[in-house]
Amino acid sequence: MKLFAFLAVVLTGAALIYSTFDMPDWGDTTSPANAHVSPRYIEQTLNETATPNAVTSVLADYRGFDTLGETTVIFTAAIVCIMLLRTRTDD
Amino acid sequence: MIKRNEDIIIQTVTRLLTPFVQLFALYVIAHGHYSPGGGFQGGCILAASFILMAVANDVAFVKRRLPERLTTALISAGVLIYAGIGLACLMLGANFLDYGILHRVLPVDAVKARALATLGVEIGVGITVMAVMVSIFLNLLSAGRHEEGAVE
Amino acid sequence: MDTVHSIQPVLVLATSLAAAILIMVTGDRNRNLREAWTLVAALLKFLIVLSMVPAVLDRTILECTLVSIAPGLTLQFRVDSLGLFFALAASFLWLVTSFYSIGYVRSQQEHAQTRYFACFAGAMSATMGVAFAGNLFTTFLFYEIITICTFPLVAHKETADAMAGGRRYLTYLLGTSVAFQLTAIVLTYSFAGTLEYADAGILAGRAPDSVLMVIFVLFIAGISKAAMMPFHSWLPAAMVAPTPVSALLHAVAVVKTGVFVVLRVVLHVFGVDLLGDLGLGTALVYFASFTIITASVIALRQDNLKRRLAYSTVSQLSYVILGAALLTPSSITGGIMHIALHAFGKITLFFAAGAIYVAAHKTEISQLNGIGKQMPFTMAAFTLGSLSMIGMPPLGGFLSKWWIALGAIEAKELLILIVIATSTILNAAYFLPILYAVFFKEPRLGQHGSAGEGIHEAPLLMVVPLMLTALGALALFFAPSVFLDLARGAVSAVMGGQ
Amino acid sequence: MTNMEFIIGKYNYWIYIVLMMIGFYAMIAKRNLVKKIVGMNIFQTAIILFFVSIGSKKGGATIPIIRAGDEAVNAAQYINPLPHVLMLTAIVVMVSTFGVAMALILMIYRKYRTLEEDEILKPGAET
Amino acid sequence: MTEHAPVLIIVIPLMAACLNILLGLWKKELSYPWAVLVTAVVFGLSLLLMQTVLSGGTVHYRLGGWAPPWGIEYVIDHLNAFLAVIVSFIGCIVAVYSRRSIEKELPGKQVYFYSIYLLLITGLLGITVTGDVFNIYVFLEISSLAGYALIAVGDDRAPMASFNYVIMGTIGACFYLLGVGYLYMVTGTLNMGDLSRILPGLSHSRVVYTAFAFFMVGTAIKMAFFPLHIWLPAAYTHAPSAVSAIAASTMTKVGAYVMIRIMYTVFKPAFSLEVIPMSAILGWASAAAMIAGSVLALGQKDLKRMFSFMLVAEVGYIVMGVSRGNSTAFTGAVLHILNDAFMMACLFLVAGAVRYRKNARNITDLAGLHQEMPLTMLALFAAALSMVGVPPTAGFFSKWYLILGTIKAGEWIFAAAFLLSSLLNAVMFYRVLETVYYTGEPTPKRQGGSSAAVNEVPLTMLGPILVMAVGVLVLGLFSGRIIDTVIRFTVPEGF
Repeated sequence: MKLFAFLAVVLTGAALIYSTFDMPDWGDTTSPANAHVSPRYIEQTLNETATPNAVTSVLADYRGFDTLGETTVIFTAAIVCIMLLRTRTDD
Repeated sequence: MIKRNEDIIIQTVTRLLTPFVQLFALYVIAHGHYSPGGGFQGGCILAASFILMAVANDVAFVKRRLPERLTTALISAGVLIYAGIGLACLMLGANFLDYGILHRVLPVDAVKARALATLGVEIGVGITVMAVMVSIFLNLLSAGRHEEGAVE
Repeated sequence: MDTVHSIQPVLVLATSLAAAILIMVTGDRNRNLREAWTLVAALLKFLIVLSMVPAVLDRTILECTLVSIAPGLTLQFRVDSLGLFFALAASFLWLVTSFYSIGYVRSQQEHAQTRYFACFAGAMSATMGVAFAGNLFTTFLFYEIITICTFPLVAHKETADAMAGGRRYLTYLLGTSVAFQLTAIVLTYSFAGTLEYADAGILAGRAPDSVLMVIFVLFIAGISKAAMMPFHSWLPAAMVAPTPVSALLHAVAVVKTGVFVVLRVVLHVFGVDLLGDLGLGTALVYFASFTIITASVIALRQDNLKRRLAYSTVSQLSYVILGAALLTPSSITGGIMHIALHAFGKITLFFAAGAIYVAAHKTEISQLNGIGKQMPFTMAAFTLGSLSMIGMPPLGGFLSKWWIALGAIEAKELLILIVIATSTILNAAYFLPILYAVFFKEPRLGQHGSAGEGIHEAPLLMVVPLMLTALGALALFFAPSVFLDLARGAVSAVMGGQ
Repeated sequence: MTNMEFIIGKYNYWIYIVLMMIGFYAMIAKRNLVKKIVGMNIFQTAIILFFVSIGSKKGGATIPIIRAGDEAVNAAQYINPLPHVLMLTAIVVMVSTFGVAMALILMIYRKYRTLEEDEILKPGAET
Repeated sequence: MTEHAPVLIIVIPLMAACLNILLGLWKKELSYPWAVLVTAVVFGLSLLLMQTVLSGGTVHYRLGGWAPPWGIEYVIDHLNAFLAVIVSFIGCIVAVYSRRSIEKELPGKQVYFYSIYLLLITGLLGITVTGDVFNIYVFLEISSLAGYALIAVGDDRAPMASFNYVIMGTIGACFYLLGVGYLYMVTGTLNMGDLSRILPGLSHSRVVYTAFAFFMVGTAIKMAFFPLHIWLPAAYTHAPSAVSAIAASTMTKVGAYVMIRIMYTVFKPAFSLEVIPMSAILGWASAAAMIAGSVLALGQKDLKRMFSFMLVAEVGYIVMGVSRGNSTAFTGAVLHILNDAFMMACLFLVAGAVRYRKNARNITDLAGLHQEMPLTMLALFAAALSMVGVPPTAGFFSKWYLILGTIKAGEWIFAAAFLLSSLLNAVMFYRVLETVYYTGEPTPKRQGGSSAAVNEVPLTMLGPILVMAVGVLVLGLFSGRIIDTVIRFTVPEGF
């Protein structure tokens, strides 16, 4: 088991390091991640959502459905905990 | 986990602290538009205040203020608020979660309507997160028995 | 040769399918009604099949496409001479067997009779399906259904060895068909692009020779119902079944389905010319001859009557394949004819074996001394049957052997003549002793009380059918008319009229 | 560019890779259920670090909250908000998974009175 | 309403789950009819969606009205709609089934059970309809969390099985998330369409390779693809019967769907099959899965455990078909997703029925059950025939296409693997059916006996079982039509 785990870890790590060589440097302003989609959020958030905080506007508006899903996730977690742990079934 | 030792200092400090914690939590929820914050952060802080109560006093103390049925109801209420706002947009003829359309029912223009709806959503999220955190904490703490004492 | 759309084939299937359902519905509550269903269905089926004869005789083909499930996979019936030939023999013998098995089952107080008759009808329905199938998919479908329907019949007794026999039965038939036949069909489709039978064959020039050989071998190995060695051992094992089952299913339905499908493959999938070019025919010829001889030799050593009959079936089946594999008109005619002629002969023998078992509870040949005196009719029929097996004129069996021999000469395969001669001698060697013992040996005393006490003919419901089939075997020699015409029709269709 | 610069320029990745491997190993190799959970958290934290570091921008970029009344917002002045949003979601998922896992651990403890995988599987391991 | 169907099939079960909690605070008994009602409505909506797709082609739905790639977009083509219909149908049927078995296995927890059940449906449907890679992750987690919980409430071993599932599932989800991150880093977008537009230009970036690898491993874990299936047998064996049925028949299929999407929509066949030799890798792995799954299943005594191992083999079938890279095999794979959903549901429902009535889990306990539960055993028989691949049951036709596809690809060895695994299935089911029909107390000699001791499961359980069994038989005859109307359009271009 330990050996298997070690191999899996080494393999994954190798893949990660191998891929890192093609990654943009840290804080690269012009990397695709920062250049393609996100600028609109920053530049338009005031005009489109009247919300200066771009994180909030993206969270609740642009990608609001993700947030709904994420609320559902935590809702699920709560119900799961109740179902799994509640020993008293009255009420 | 929790011993029943009445430590007067801790309990007093907690009692003094709790309102401010909760006030700050509400601020974080409400002010998410203009500063870091929002439903999750605020909700967690709010939950923290209750958890603080539970730690300082005992589970019953919290359950007196936040009955289990209420927690359970709040958990789903928050999600319902969120989805409800989305559904309202759908009813008004726009796509799901397309807040802009809400300006028909709100006394503001489409863009401001988005901001307001965002606030509403954050509140819903806040409620759910708070209730969930408290509920999970209490359940884990007392292994689902919602009484004192460690796991049997 | 024109094609007519007709639902008769569907009706043929429907009759016995309906019978199966009605039988299950009726159940044990009203046994006479239940048996009535069987008989009515059998009669109806036979009549419908008969009604198709004239049309088919003047070269029309009755077609009926039920559903087209997916490209290549259509459920389609196509009644040509060959199919009708098989259907005619099978449906007539079912009619006879129905009477017989009613008598047998009732006198034996068999359990689970409802299941028995229902499965019987289901198997017959599926057999008709194979007979009328218009493409390989339909054939495969009903081929499998036969296997599944007959399993409960083979394992009917539910004793340990019955289950063992059934297990081997299922393993061989299902295993080989899924492993080899299905592969062969898939390959055929992926190369020929169709699965429909055609008189000229569908594979000619569609694939490299090596692949064609592979496909052919897969087919021959996959159709283990034909009981070619080494895939024969399920047949003796299946003899644990009640005798009527052995009679119908292992002299007619199942095994004949096997050889019938082989004929289909040889004539309508590959086509005579293609096989000739590939030289696969010759290979198959020697393969079949091997089975013929070996099986006969093994049959010599069997003391259990039914097992001996089983091995004789194994060897006789290969006659059909032999006839087809010689690829000459008369040999193919002989092969096809052998389906019917052997069926009549062999079913008589099985009936007789069953009658002996019912009347005297004897299964071993060594116990049969002198029984001819107590059961004259049965034994007379038995004699006719075995003579026909040996191929002695004036009995049906002679005809097919004659034609196959002719074919062998046409094909310049003189070795085959020797094979036929040897096997005839062997047949004689394992049948005549029985007859001798039965009629001329004195019964061993003390083995069954004093001689002949308490042994008399089996119930009428059993004796009449076996007389009937025996006479049939006799009659077919003098008047093979319908069958012969159908066989000739089939041959001329594939050989291009002669 | 020289190796040194290369390594420095990507040091955020190196850190997250190391963290992730630690967590991953703990998840698979540790036999104690709680340690597995701890490994799980490290693992997920590493991913969060990775995502957030994608969105960072050098050169005085600040949190993506538009200062009041500056027109013509320049995206280069603000950090990329999207990864942060995604990670808010991921954090919540992480918390939920953690909660569920903890609940399971409690159930297991109730049944077996231990959290060592070997001891749990000892009485009649899965056949 | 029609144009909102895509989002409604997600939101309705979601809100229904919340309302169910509130209902539960008031009246516990309501939760079962509520769940059935909601799943039925969802099924209707997904049919509507399918209808829209068939008539009008691909449906796009912008959540929040934001244009992609800035907002989240739902893109429903034939494949999504197909999956959605399958998932919602099975969900509805199993919901009907679950009543008695849950009453028996989880007394007093129905309210929470049905909420989580609805959330599971929500998650699965959410995965099937969305067109945004991160959104998939979110709903993947919803369904996984629900799955963990539903499995954990099974028998005594369930919590441990579920815990292992949590660990494996989290690794899978995290790998998937990492893949998303890598793609986002080099493309800057999360929208599938946008990604598929940008990626071909990057087909030589190591980051993209690694991302692809992570996606594959992640989905492979989620769909229990050999050799990453280790969590599955224990989990599905110890889960409650209804849960095993829904999970076995839908969750793995949705995983397969995600794999298809990643391989052929986000990345193009040109990349997945040519730049990376995925065809060979997945092909051999699937062959191993088929054989290993069937062989391992041979050795099992526990009925559900045996079925679980067969499921592993079936997943191998699907991946094999997906990765052959020709339309025939792909058609077979998609068809098999449907057929296998029905077969597995049928098998596990039967297992659940046996457990409900006889409190039995082992194959030997089935002895002679054909007298007591004739219809249930007939259903088992039908499913068995289909698993073996005997025409005209559904299983035959998908196998037909799969085998044809492997031959078309010239890979005889894989075709052989199919046949071998079919034979092993035959052996296995022969064992089971022989126990059912030929052992135990012999059929009573007295006339009219065999129909005396019939003691079937309640109608709410028997109905679903029969629906599935009939489905297995009928789908076969309609597979041609299904292929022509739906599956034909799911084949990715470039095949």
